[in-house]
Amino acid sequence: MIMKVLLAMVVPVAGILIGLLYKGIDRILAARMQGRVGPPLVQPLRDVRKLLVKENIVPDDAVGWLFSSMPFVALVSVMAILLYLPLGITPVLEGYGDLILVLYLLIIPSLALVLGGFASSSPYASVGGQREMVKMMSYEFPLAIAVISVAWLLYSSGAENVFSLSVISGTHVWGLAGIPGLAGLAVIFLCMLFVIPGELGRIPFDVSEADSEIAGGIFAEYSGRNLALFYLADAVKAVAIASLAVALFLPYTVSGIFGLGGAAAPAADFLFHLLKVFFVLFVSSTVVRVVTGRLAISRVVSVYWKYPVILSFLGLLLIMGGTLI
Amino acid sequence: MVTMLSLPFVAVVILVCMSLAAMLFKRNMIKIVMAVHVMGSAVNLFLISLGYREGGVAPIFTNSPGGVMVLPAPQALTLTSIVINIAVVALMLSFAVSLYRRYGTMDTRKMRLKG
Amino acid sequence: MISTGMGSWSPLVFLICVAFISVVVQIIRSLGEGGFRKEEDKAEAFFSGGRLLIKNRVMDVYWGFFDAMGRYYGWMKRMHNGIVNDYVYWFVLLVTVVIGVVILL
Amino acid sequence: MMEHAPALVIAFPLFAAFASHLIGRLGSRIRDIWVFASLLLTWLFAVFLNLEVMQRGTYAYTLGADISSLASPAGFPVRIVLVIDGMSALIAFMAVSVTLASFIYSRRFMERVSGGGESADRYCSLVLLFLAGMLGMGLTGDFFTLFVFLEMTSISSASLVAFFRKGSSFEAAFKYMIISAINALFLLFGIGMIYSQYGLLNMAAIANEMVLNFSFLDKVALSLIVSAILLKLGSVPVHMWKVDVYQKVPSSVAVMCITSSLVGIYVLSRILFSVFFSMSALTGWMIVCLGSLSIIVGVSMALPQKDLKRMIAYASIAEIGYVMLGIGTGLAGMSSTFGTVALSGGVFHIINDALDLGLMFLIAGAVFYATGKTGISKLGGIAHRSASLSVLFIIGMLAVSGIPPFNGFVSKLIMYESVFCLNPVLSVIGILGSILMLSVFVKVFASVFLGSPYKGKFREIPLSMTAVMWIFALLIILLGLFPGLALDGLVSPAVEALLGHGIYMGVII
Repeated sequence: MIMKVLLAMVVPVAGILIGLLYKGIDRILAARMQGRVGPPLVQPLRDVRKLLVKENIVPDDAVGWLFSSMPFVALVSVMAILLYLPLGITPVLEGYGDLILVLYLLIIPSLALVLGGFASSSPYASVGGQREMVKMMSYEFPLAIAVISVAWLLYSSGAENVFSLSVISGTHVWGLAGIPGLAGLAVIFLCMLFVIPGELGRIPFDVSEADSEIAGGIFAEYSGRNLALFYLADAVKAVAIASLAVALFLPYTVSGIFGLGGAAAPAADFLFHLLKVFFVLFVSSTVVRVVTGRLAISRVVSVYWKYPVILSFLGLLLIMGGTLI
Repeated sequence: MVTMLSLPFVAVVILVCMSLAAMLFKRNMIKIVMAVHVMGSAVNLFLISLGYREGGVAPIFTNSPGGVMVLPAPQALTLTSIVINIAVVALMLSFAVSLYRRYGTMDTRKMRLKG
Repeated sequence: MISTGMGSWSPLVFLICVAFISVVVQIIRSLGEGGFRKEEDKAEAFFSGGRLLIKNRVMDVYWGFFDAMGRYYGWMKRMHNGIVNDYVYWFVLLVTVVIGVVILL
Repeated sequence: MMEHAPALVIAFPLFAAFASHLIGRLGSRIRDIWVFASLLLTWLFAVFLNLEVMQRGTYAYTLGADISSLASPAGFPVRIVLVIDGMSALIAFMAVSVTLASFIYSRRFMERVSGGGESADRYCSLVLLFLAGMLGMGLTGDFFTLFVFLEMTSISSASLVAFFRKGSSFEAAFKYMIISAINALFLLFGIGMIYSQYGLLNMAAIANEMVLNFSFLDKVALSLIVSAILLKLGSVPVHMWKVDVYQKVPSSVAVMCITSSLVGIYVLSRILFSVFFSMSALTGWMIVCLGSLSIIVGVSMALPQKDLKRMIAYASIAEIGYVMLGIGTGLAGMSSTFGTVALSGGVFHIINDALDLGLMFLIAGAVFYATGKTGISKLGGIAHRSASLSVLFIIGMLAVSGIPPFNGFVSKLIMYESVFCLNPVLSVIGILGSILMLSVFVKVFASVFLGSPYKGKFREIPLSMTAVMWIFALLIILLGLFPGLALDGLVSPAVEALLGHGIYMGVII
């Protein structure tokens, strides 16, 4: 119990640090791929420090209370998600929330962005807010299919409590599906990887920021500590969404392989989990953002609602077929 | 096999089809209201013929001559249904009249609430 | 605390955690500068360096979505034409389908 | 006195409806007190019914009999019988509570928008009639009374739709009246078919006969009755009338209209669970399919709307779809655990639906009160004028779209985690629907509440309206944080009542 309370205090803060760490790694890797040297690893932390000493401007026409509370809400909600996710160790709040909850909590930071953007009374920000919302509608469809498919696979294999994240990360989904199910699961995993850049608002899905078209979009009016909080929320969200993908599709641990026991086992699993998170983010976010350009907003909808939806429905059908055989 | 007893039911089917056809294809609001009333009458006819027994008398026990009685419940139902139908049709007609005063047309295709 | 047999959810635990995290976030927030010096134009909404002439009105929301789903919405608009005859038509269709399904299956 | 509560709870608003017109002659204040007192009394009767059901379980009340609990003295029911069980008591309680709230809200609202006097008298009696109809539909145990009360709700609500006497409100009322006339006649046709075979009108007695022989004609009757009720509750594809009606009806009555379609849901589930339970697998799948269709169509049509109330109306079609999803799964998986869980989610969503969408309509009414407009593009920047209204809207928005920790999330969670056992696609549709629902209301919030400050005339919203809205909001938060309260106290007796068709027949036969 004490351990849990302690973890509940440490995990969210650790999430911020890991998120910032990955932001640093991401920038270095992207720079290397483009033939640049890139900033030092601690650059994101410095950015945050710098933002914190800047003035915190609230525009005249903005709805003040909404404008300044939304960054706060974004960071709080995204830190809370980490408590429900298995980070190599069992979720801190195991038994108090499940997969559907995580899915819905992931909506809140984006919603906070949208409302903050609309509240700032800048035309750029409201265009950004609309785009963010459209993007959310788009990627939620394949994401929902991916999540439900995994749960259904577990359910049809006779497991109980299939939405509990410790059950999901304790079961190796790839072993449950038959041959067709395996193919289906692979397709769905690909779709999940495709959802991540959209969820994080990275290129090619950075339509809501789009510096060159709408001058930073939602963030056009944000400055100082409010912007810093959004920045942190973005960093933590990357960890959260990647952890979700890892828990659903790559739930393997290393402590068993090395025969570790005691306190070393969770530590090793946690580090391995971080490795997997960084890998997922590297594949789905860093590489993609380097090699692609921004999509138009209406293309974002069709890009998500056509191929990933068709593919993941196909994957779901394959999984359902695989369990029938 | 159409016997005398099943004749009312045939009439019911014809009336219902007629009223549905009117509701589907007539543009005039008054005609649609008439169709609703025809359908109401068809359903009433249906109810009353359900309770009919051949050669039956009115279902009143006092001074009854004996023998078969027609069923009492459908008659009560029909009476209620007739009253309700009148109220509904009256209300609909009043709406139609008020609508004509405001829009200046009886055509259902000129309605403005859509989308 | 509710449990559906497939998962569980406890609003109170969530609230407690959120309260704690809010404290942490508030600490981070309070590290930052609170306000700003009022200067001319500083709190004016940014509009490409110029003055914002048209006051902000949110219009044509979700343009991208409707653009991508154009055909679906065209079809839906035709379905919702507001003609009472067509309302009856949909009902007759529903009755027919329901009777068909119930009798055949 | 209290043993006659089931009859009085219907009879009292009926009496009060006609009396209020006479009492209105004495002055509007006296009339308001009279209506309020009679609503309060009806509410107390409804609370009493709930307590009684908790103690006694399902019981029957025979109108006009010496021993009111004796439903069938000659082996079959002869009189009009009311059946009170967990579900019908819950529905009655909801109907009265919503009407009470709506009446308190409407006092100042109607004064402003219609000018009081004679029209206020009419408004009061129509609202009470509407309530009596809903209560009758909720408590009745036989088909013909169901038809009568259905017509009563239709006529009174149609008159309320036309209340503003504008061209478009007459148009909506006309369409509504055509639709409800057809609906009632098809229902009566189906009832006649059943009567022709069994000579019975009592639902439980008919169910008892149907256990032995389920004929072809029964199937036709089932289809007619089910489609008539689907029309009444506004499921896709027969939902078009609903948006017209909700757009034109005064906001305070729109809340009651939502409740009346929830009563429709109740009637549907009563008939499918307690009478035609032998067809449950098929009807369950039918309801599930129509429910998912309602979610998709309702939510996607809400997105492009330009009128606030019309938009909420489309959202309400989608919310009804969620309830149908839960109840249909409960039917299709009648004997399994997931079916029971889904059913409890559906029943819980009935309560949440009334609260969440009710709050939305009340807010739309308050916006109309303050500014005199409902077109989304004509409004903007209200958050600068009334922070309380925007906080209320945020609460309602999050609750409707099922964001934790509000009440909508709990019922949606329960449904997602059970309907996916029937078919995983259903949960996907549900989740997609709820994100689209969020975007619908974000659109409203952005264009009505945010933006540069509202320039036009902004009337202060009176305390009585704000208070009612806050009560809704507090209930939303309360049920969100302590879902156990509703689930144990109200939902699980209702679910038991729906599933226990043996008990339902037992109290009559």
